[in-house]
Amino acid sequence: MLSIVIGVLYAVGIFFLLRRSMVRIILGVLFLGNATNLLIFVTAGLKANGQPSFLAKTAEATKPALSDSLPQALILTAIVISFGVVAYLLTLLRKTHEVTGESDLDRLK
Amino acid sequence: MILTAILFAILASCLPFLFMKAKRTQGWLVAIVPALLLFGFLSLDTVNQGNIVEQNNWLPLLGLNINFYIDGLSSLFIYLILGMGIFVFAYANGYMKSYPGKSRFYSFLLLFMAAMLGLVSAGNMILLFIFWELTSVSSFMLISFFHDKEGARKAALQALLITSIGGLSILGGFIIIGSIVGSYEIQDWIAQASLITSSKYSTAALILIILGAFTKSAQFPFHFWLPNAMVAPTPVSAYLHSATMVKAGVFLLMRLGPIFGPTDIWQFVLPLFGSITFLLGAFFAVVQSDLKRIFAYTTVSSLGALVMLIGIDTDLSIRAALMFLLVHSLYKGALFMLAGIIDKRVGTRDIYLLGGLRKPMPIVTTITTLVLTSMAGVPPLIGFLGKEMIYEASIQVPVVAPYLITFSILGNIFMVLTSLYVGYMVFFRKEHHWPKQPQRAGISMAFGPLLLASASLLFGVLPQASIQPYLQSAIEAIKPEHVELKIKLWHGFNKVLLLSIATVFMGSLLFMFRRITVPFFVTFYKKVFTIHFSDRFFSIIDRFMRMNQRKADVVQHGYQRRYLSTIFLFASILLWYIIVQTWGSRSAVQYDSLSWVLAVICLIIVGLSFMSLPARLGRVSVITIIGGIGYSVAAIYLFYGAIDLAITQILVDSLTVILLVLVLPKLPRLVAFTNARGVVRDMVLATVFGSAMGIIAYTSATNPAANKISDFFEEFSLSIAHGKNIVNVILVDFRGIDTLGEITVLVLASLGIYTLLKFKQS
Amino acid sequence: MIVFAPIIIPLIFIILSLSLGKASGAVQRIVFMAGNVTTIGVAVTILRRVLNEGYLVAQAGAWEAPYGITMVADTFSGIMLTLTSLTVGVVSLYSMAWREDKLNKPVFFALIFGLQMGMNGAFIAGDLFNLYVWFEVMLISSFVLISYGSKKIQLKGTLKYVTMNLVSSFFFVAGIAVLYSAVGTLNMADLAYRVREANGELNLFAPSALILMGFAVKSAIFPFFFWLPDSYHTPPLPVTALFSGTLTKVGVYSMIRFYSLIHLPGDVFYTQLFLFIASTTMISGVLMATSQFEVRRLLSFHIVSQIGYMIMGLGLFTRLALTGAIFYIIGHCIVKTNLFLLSGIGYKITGTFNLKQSGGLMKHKPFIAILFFISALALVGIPPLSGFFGKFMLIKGGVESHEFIHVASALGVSFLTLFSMLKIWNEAYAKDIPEDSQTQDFQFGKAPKQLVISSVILVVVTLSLTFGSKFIIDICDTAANQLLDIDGYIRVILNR
Amino acid sequence: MNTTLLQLAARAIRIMMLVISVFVLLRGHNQPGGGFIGGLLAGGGIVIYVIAFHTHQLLSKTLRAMAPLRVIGLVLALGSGVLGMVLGKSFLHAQWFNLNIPLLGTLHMGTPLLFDIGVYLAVTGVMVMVILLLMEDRKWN
Repeated sequence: MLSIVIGVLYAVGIFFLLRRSMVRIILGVLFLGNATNLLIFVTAGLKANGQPSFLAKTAEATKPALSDSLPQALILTAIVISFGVVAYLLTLLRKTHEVTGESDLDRLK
Repeated sequence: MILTAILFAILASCLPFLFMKAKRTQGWLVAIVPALLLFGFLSLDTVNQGNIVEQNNWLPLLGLNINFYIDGLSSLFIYLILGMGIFVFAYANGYMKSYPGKSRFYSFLLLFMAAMLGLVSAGNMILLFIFWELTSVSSFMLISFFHDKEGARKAALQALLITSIGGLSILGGFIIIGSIVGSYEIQDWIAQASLITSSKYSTAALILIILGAFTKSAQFPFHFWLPNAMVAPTPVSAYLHSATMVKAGVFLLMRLGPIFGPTDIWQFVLPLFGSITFLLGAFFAVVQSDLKRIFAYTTVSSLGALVMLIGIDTDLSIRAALMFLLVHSLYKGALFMLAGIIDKRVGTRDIYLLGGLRKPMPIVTTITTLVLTSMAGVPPLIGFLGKEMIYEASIQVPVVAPYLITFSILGNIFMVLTSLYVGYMVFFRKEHHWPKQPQRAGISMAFGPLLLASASLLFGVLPQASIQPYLQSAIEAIKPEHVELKIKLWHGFNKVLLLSIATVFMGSLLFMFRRITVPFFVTFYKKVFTIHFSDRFFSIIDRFMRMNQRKADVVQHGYQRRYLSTIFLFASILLWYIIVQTWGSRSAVQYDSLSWVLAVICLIIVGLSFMSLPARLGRVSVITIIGGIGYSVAAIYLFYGAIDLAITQILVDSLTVILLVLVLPKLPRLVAFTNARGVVRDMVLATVFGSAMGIIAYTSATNPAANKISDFFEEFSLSIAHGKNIVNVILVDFRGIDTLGEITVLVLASLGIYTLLKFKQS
Repeated sequence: MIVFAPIIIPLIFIILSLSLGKASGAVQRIVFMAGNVTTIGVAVTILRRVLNEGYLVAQAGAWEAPYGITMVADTFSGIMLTLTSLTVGVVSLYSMAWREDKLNKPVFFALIFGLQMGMNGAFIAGDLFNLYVWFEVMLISSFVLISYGSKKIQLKGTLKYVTMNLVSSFFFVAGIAVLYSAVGTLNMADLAYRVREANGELNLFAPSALILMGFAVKSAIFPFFFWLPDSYHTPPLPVTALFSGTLTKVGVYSMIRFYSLIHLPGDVFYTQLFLFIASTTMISGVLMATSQFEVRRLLSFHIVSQIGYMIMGLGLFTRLALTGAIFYIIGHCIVKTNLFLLSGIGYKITGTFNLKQSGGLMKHKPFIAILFFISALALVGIPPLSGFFGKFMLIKGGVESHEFIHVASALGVSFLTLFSMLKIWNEAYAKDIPEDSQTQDFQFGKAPKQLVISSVILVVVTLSLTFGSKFIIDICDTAANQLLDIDGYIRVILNR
Repeated sequence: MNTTLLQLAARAIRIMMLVISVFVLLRGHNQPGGGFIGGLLAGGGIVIYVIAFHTHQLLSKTLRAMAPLRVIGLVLALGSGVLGMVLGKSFLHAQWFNLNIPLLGTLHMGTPLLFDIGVYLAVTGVMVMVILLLMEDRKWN
């Protein structure tokens, strides 16, 4: 089911990237970012109703129920990185619009 | 030793800059270099002491070594290169006197000489290729010596492009042969000749190499660069375009003769193209009016004769080829120099403007007459010997002899006509239109042609004593098991002599009726040869560039979204290809247990995504949708127990929303630009790609790897890393470097935003 | 331990540059150059040690191999580190004399170090996700650098550059995710180990295709190269020169690194795919280059074309071909950077980048002409200059693998390269300044000495690639051999 | 919206967020939280405060104050790594030691915490800077 969500997110993101309107790019990138993060999360193998990845003092007891912790760390990193990039991209779009006065990408040849 | 000599020659190309002060004698000073080298190489004496092999490792890994191999053939070429070199430098001393940048000229001429020496003495074929390209490059610089003239630039470009097509193709050919033999040494190649010719790739290699030799030696249909290269200063024409560089192709063919000589392709292609070039060159020479172009075309013609002779590949033909090579170098070098003298002294090279130079320039007249006689093949000059041998060799060929003989005779007739006509027009007719009053030529300029002409005479009268041993040892290099051939000026009254006489007679006859014949040939030329190869060459280049311009406009159109569509299109194709390929191999499918909470979240996300699609969308709804999706994704994380992730997602999402709130009002509203068709197309593409990603996600989610490295983290997070929150431990300890990189990204991004917003435009 | 230095040193200098905001310009510059010199020093040290010891491996946080992040330098990394740091150093020297608005600010210096840090990280990363992080460091620096100055044309170019590279990053991450799911590891050596353990059972097509697309956009191969010619000619010239020499090479490096790990013998699909990509990339790049009259754009198209040669080495995947590809990367990086530097010098002198309007350089600046001539011929691969050896090895490798079509396209492309280099030569150097420019009180400008010196340094390096060809090719050969010796790589990192 | 009430609330929120963020940062190693989350929270608090008051002076003052945070953050993170290199086996090699502080008792400290503080500072600095730069650009008023 989550795969469908991922698929939809990718499709919508790409659709946005292919628009001529400048603002859609940022939406597309946000969608793609979410889709990719979900992809990492999903493909790593989900354990339904998984426990948070915290260890009690007796690590052995809770271990089987833990959801995979590494992808979570990866996603965390990825989220923050994409935030930085998105912030930059937003500013770039804003500046481009200011300098060129265009919002139609096709006119920004 | 040989390496030292060639390095010396290369380094010597810096010398002219040292002699810059010696304005009057620069050429003479530079001429010392070839003189020294000639002395050195003469002392090697391959005629009596046999072949010389010198080996220096360079890149044994690639089979590329600085190995030299000097046999009789190389020696002959070396003497030619250096001997002509002396004359040319001496000549240039006078000719180049008044030009600025002549140090550069001498320098490149010396570099060229060094490259040429290397080319003929290289034992490693890749080394030969290196020198081959060096000759092309240095000749490019020499042809475009008058680089501010467009004609010079174009001609140089043409020459370099044509010869470099050939260069690349011989490189290809060499590498193919090299991979058959496992070595690039010419000796190994000759030793393994049968292995090479029996390989199925040898034909391809041979054709490539022949192509290379043809471009360099100006064979039809690549002949046209040579006449155009006449824009070069005359010493260059005399040196490169008569005696040395254009002979490099001939040299290469002679070198490879022992290997490919017996093959059918060799014996078919070379005589065919050689004879065509022979005839066409000679004919084109008749209809030209510029002295240098006339000589250029006769050069083309002679090169054709050489290639034809090499292709016949009998003992006699090789002997003829070598003889003719020598003959041609002597008279053609002299002729170019003389043309240069006339050009300098009278101010034009047009034979229809020149005339009656017999009186004001007696010495030049004498020399030129002598040399032209040699070109016409009249005894006792050496040209006669050359011509005799060509007939002798052509007659002996089985099957195609009649054709070759016809071509040869016709070619030679035109040659005779040209010689007579030029001599008459320039020196002996009465009327003239001189741009300036002719003066006598200086000693420096007359020195070269004089000696060369005397050599023609001397070698013709006494071939046995002067050139026989050198030719003999050169022949042995190509035809190891051949019988000794004597060269005599007079060898009885036979068919060959008859042909010679007939040729001269026919030529003279045509000359007698020059008022009819020459104009006839000119009109004939204009009617028949409407295709000018050279113009065609440039128009092809122009068209090629325009085509590329169009292609560049089509491919690199500047529309970002089409670039992206291309990227996604290819990505989809690749991914779907893989999905289809691996469809059968998936293992048992496990369904993830459904939960209604999850289902609701998923529905929300999908719903929001679709809500965002309409083209016109208020800013508020955009922000709401983005925020909503972000929070829903966070909910999914939470559902699966990834608390840290969920919190971060929520926070980052909130910040993104704040950013959007700040920036969106500054950006234009969302409006539709594309028409319905574009929307449909993009939707299809997006769906195709999205579904591929979905399937991949599904497949890999249901087939997770058995043991993952994250097990380790769960085990040791507390015990060694002292942390219960595994995610955090991974972030700051196990994979701390990632985090370090990540905050660097953040800092750099903030710098970027700073530069974008703070820097005012200049 | 020294393996970390290529990351730590630039980071230290980022910090230094940012904290020296109030210091005088001279101090900032000194720190900038000191940073470059240190980085070069570190890179050379690593290369030397790698040549002696084979591999340099360090585990970040001292966590043993597949679990922590491994930093590993082998000969190929050593070469790339040295190469890029040298290029960055020379371009830095150049940029300080370029004198364009706002160019030599601490922010600019920090960004250069950021770029350096990202590239260095990518070269020594032994972990896929870590590689992604370094890519991002590199990319964000390049984003900012390419938009540096915010001119109109620049912003247009940047937008394309940013969007397409972002998309490629998403591909890359998705690939990593799927790969992790399939193999269960992120460590490259462990990945190779598991691939070999599984003996072909493992199906890595989907992830490697996704990762391929990630790399493909970054290394500008067909049909993913569009961003490059549309953006590279827009930023200030030193930035263009820097990018031209280094950025795409990082993509190529990663590609060679990654596919050598998962490449199994008899893997026809990727061999053919890469060779196809190689030929199409070469041809499409050079064809479009021939028609250009803007020097920087012409040279940008050439970058695309020459990436094709490097990919050809990967496609052939023999020792010889890889050696050739690595040598080609070295030669190309130096020469291409220098051609851009020279076009900048030409701009300072004639005031234009347009070939039609420029000219007269040979007559009036013969020394610059010599520098250009050598570089141009080296790029074309006229022997015995540096481009020749790489090309020769690639063609030889191609012939030995009987890939004649690709050999033919490699040869043809090198002819067209010659053509377009001669075009620059004829237009900018050989011909005189066109009449219509002359009448407008035309005057030759002056190129500051420092610019020329930078270019001379690169020409000297180019020439030393010829004279030291034996030495360099031996190093490249070692690198290629190491690339093929996956078992050795696994052994060193995993102790298995 | 420029009301005293909001400003009052903002003051409180800022202090609260900062305190919470530090708390989240410190407990991050064992429970949800850590440098990122802490940094984001702290950044959020400061941003809200500035939004509430939004005067040019405050804006640029905050910007000036925040800019060095990024650098300090990087220095701390790098420093913890180098510390691992000097004291331990490798770059970023975690070093743990017990601190005896009167009143608080024994504190179990390590370089990862230092690293996390670095992350915290850098994230705070960047977040605030980015948003404030864009705010400044909008020229509210």
